[in-house]
Amino acid sequence: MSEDILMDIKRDYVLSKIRSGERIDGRKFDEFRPIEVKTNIIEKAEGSALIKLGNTQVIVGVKMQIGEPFPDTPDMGIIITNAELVPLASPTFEPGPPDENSIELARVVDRGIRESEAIDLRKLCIEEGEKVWIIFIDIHALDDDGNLMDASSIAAISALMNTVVPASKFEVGDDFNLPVNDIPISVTSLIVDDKLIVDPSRDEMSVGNNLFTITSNKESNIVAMQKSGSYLLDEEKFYELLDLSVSKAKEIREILINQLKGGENGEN
Amino acid sequence: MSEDILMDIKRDYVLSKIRSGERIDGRKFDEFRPIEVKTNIIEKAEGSALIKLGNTQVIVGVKMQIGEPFPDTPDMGIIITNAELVPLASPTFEPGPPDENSIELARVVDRGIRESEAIDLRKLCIEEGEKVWIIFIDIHALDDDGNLMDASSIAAISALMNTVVPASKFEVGDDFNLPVNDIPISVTSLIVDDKLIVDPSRDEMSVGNNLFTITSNKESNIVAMQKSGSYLLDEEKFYELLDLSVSKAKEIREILINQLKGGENGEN
Amino acid sequence: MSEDILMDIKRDYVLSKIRSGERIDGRKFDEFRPIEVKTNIIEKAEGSALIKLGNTQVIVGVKMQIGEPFPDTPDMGIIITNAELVPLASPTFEPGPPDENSIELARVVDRGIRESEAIDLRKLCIEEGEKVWIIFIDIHALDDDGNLMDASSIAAISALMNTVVPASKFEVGDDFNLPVNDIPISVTSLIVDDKLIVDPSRDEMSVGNNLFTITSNKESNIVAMQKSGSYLLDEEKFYELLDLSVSKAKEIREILINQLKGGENGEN
Amino acid sequence: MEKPKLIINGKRLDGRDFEELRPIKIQVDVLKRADGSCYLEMGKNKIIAAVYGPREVHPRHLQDPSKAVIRYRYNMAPFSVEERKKPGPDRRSIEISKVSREALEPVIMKELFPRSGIDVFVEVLQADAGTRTACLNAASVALIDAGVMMKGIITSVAVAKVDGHIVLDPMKEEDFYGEADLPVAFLIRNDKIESIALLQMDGKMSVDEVKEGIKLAKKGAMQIYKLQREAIMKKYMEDEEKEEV
Amino acid sequence: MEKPKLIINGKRLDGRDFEELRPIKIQVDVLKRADGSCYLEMGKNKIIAAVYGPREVHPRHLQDPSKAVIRYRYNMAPFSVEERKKPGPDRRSIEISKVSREALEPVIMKELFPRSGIDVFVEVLQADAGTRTACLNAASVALIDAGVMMKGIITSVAVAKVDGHIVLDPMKEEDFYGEADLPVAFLIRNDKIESIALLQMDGKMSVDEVKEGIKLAKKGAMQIYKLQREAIMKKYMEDEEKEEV
Amino acid sequence: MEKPKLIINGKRLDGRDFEELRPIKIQVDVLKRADGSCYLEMGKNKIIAAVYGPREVHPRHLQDPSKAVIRYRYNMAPFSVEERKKPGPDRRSIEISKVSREALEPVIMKELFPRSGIDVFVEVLQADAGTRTACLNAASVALIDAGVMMKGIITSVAVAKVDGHIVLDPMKEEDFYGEADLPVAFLIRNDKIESIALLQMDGKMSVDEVKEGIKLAKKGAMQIYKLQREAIMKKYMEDEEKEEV
Repeated sequence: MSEDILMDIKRDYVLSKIRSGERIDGRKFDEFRPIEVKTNIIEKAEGSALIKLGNTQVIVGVKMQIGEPFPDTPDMGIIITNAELVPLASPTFEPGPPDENSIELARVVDRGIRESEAIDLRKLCIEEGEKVWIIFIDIHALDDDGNLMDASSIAAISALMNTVVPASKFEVGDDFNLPVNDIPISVTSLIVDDKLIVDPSRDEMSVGNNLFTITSNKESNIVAMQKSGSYLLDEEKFYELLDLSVSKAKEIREILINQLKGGENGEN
Repeated sequence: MSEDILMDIKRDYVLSKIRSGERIDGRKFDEFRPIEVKTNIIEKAEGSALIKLGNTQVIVGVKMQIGEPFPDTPDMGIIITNAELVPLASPTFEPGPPDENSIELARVVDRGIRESEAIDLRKLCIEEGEKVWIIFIDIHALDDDGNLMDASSIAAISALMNTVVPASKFEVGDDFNLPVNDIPISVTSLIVDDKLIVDPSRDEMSVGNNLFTITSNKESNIVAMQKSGSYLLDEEKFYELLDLSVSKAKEIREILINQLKGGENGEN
Repeated sequence: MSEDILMDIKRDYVLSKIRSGERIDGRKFDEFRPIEVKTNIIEKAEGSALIKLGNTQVIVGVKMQIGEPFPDTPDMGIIITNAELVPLASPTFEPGPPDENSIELARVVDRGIRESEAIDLRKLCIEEGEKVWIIFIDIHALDDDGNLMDASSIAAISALMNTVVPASKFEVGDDFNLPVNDIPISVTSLIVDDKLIVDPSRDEMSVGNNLFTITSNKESNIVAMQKSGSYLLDEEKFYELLDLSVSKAKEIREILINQLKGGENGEN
Repeated sequence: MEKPKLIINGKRLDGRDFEELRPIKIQVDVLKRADGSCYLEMGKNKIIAAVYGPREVHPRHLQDPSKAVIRYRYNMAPFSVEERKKPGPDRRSIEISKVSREALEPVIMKELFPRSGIDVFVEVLQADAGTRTACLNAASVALIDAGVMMKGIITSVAVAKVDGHIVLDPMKEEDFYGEADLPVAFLIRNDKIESIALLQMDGKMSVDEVKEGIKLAKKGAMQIYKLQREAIMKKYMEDEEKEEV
Repeated sequence: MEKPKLIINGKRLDGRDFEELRPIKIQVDVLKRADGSCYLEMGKNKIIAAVYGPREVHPRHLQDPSKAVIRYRYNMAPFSVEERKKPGPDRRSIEISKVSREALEPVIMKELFPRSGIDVFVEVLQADAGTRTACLNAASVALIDAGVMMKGIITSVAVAKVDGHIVLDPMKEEDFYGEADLPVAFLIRNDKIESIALLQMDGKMSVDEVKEGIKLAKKGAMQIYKLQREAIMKKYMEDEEKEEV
Repeated sequence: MEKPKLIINGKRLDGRDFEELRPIKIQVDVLKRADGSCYLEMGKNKIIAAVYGPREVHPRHLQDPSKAVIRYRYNMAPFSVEERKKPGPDRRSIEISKVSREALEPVIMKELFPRSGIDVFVEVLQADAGTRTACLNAASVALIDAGVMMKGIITSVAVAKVDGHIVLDPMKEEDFYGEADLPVAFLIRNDKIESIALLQMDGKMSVDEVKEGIKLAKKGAMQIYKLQREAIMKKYMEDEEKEEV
């Protein structure tokens, strides 16, 4: 009971702040939390990245295996994206098979990578119709302080950009860097009344789950969108979201590229 | 609570009617509800049929795939029958894996088809020991107003009789009609005191689940039987059931053949 | 409620006995219940044994199949050990997939057999990297009157010692006896205060689940150990357990060898 | 698999214009046991939707003391697609069920039915691109048939980018080979589109193309909305006639 | 696989006459933990049955305030058949469990034990055709051993049509190659068969052959019934003796 | 696979002495949402542990009116091992979770928190032999970070028999090719090892070698214990500093 009351107070506080044009952590409405990316932290994975988006932490590991292609794309590699919302990451996550939230998370991240054609899947064909590379992208949430979606997207593409295809281990040629052609960036906003709040924190989400994710590629084309949450969205507000998301994505892509350049020199 | 009382009243009404020799919908004890069959309603399936048995509706789709034969029958095709009691079809069905009722339904329908040797499985061998046709018979309940068993049996054999084996698609010869040699018909009766009520409706089943299914083939041989429900059955009553079921099956088989002939001219 | 009180009374009785140096069934602290083994009781299995350890009964069946070896041991057969704590065996067992207790049971029995190298797995290679024998050891509890662990271990090795590899049936040569080189014996003790009680009965386990299993081979080497239960164990007490378990294992091994010799003449 | 040309002489492979819907057929009240139901065809898609409730929720700890709990189950029959689908929910169905439920939840007047449950079950009997939108259209009609109070009607349609053109209501080939797919659902009230209830997209489109797509979807939705209304009216009139007799 | 001749010189492959049962062995009270138990062999079938209850039912919402809830679990040990069976229930076991439970439910005096549960667990240690009938015979004895009040005893046996003949208690080859299999269970009260508690059939038989089969099954059931009684009496007498000592 | 020589010139493959631990790194309070947390590296093992609770237990029938219910979940990330691991618990993780929980249960003062639950979740981000011991070390620190009252601290390490030698804290090659592996956990109170909380072993060792192993493990545990303490102290001092500001 007292917990419910606390929740109510928190929600009222967040709401009143937003209505007066402020966020509880002092950010501007269109401001992301600080982003910190570390790559190659899991030596046993072919690629990996740990991202901190404020206090939200996600780790993504990429494993490469050889398998059969799908019959309708015999000359293309395969991407399999999976997300585990392990109970370590939040008091509300329960052990068990993936629920609708982790499935949605994995599928939206997957679509961003797939539809931006970030990975050149044709270069992952070893023998047409017989053998192709399978990319397992495993999203592992560590600390859910809000906006796991964008954190996971950034971690996934960062891990992919640092993935080495272990061809020599499987005796199918020399190792090579996974061919990554694009950096899709998802931008998730919380809709509160008629306000758009990017990169919502967990506390901010106490006002509701009205989320919208728009992923765009380096040419500012939209590659994936997802309305998530039980709410109705005004058409004009959606157009605002489109413009906002594309411009924020550009900014985040710059930050990410800079971080990854910095990271090349060492683990940290 | 009030629902329970309603159920009690309904049960008493059904019972008193039956005891006075009548059924609540005016049918005779040995009278089926009207049967209406539409075939080939699912173009993507190799065969399909929608049946209405009164208000009960079931759709059956047949899909054909190529696979390995069982080691002990290397020259025979394979029948796999599955029933989904999806929650759309009844307020009492729950989402989830098949329960004992849907398993029993699928297995009794399967036995009727299998034991009557309705399908000439030897003609479904492509390469002995290597490749045979697998027939997937998927029973999909749409509206359970009682006696899903007989509705499913009729839908299954109707779909099979209209199945075209897609040999050309799999590049193993020309398409051909699935070789169907028999029309097994199941007749399910409700046992109420010493009365036998064929094709019970859902309302009639409020008096209990004392069901018995007897499936016979075109030569009036018995090919499958199933006592279903927690009750004791008198031996003489069982013999009555045998005769009743065989004679009703003949009648239903005629109706079905006529309907399917009519249906050949078009979808409806 | 009254059941809880009964349990309390039983526990107090067991405890007071043990504290005065006695056991409720009159055994000495280091005394096993009578062991009775029957082998080859399941003709359809390649090997089998039913053990009675007091009132505890376990049956183990061994089935042999041909399959692919693990990539890292291409010239070795495979052992797969599984335990089913079926609800028939105890009022506390529930139907369903294996829980942590049956998994622990299977894994500790498996380790005893595997680590003692009781089975010469290299002799179970049919074709390196392609075909090896897989040994399925299925532990089926029948009556859990305490210490299923040791009963299962004894039943498993007894069944293996009587297993005939059905090579002729699979057309890979002549049948031969499974090559068994050792007889690992597990000894499970209940720790009560500072006392060690071997082969605890179910009633004795009412004082708690503080168990320790030590498995040793014919050369009195330790091959597997498992602390099981929520308790803290004194280091010196552990050393006592080591010595006790090794000496009891020798004794049980002798009994078992004698029983199996006797059993060679017939089923009983 | 070579990508075929999808637009030939300004027409789509099935002869449609860019802004043309596939043929739609809607029938209300097709099931006896359900409280509301609808059968809907949209091109080769064949959909059946049932609504149960408001009814009691079991077990009790799933009840919400302040409003009805909505469930939405999108399910494909094993025979609905080219290659037989294993029965039971897969990851795709679970995601579709989630976003569809979230489209209906803000429209259903849940507060009127505290502690109760409203279940929407939709079966895809045959699938040919756009099933999630066709299902929502059927579900929406079934909800009205069940007498569930709503703030309006949900109408859903997809647009796609195909060989560089924005087209309405893509069928299978366009979905598979096209550049982008954008399913959207609208809340319509007083014959007017009020807001967006579902929106997803995958593929590649410029911001302007997305905006163009939404405008086109609105046109399509208004046509579908008329058919939904007609189907409901037809049933209502039949009921009236029966009562008069 | 060529079908072998199953009847040679008027005898069956294992030397039995048409109306002859396989050897049967019944032992009562073979388990300590269970409230009642029975070990039964019927030919090569080896069955063990345990009964627990009447006992409390958890969780509580599964209780029935007016009578005991009966569970019946038929389970095959992985090593009970030629090719190792994956542990856990398959579709066949689930169906057998259902019809077996439905055979026992009307015989157990459930009304005497409201809110409680009676669990019948049967393990097939070795299978050789007719396991469901052997299991019911064992279960029935275990129920009596547990002191569960019943209206009579359930006795079960199958008949088969084999090379044109109706035979009693088919073994594996007859089950596999025969024309039909008809397992049936009877309620026996006061040494008389009263009614049918289970009946299934698959294969091909004329109506008259079915009737002939039932008559034959009744003969077989009466013999099994005697052995069930004997086994129970034997245990009862042993208990008496012990008490006298 | 040929077994390689594991001891060369009295040194182990990674250059360690027999009684030398791998490098250890411990960080406390690394997660915001959890009540307590710890990140730990032990050689190439990378572990993160979180503690939630004492908190309410759902559903209610899982509560214990006399004490807290402890859960322990050991889980490996799919990318933590050479070949991708399928997500979800396997038999090995279930056994490790059980013995680890049983190591902590007698140490946590459960009686102080009746009806509540204390959850310990440990994720293996990278595995390289000895994960269960590394996880327990991390879990123990996370419990202290969460302020859960304990009778002492749990410290865990494995010893192994490798090419005839008893060595401390085996890494992957030693675990795979060595003769025996003996993970053990101790309760340490007042800077003294008090008792054994976890002990497992597989392989082949004489009784004397086991005893030698335990002594060696104790030495290793005392070193790890110091690092655990340091990490906790460091965090405590940082908190103090913050408060002073």
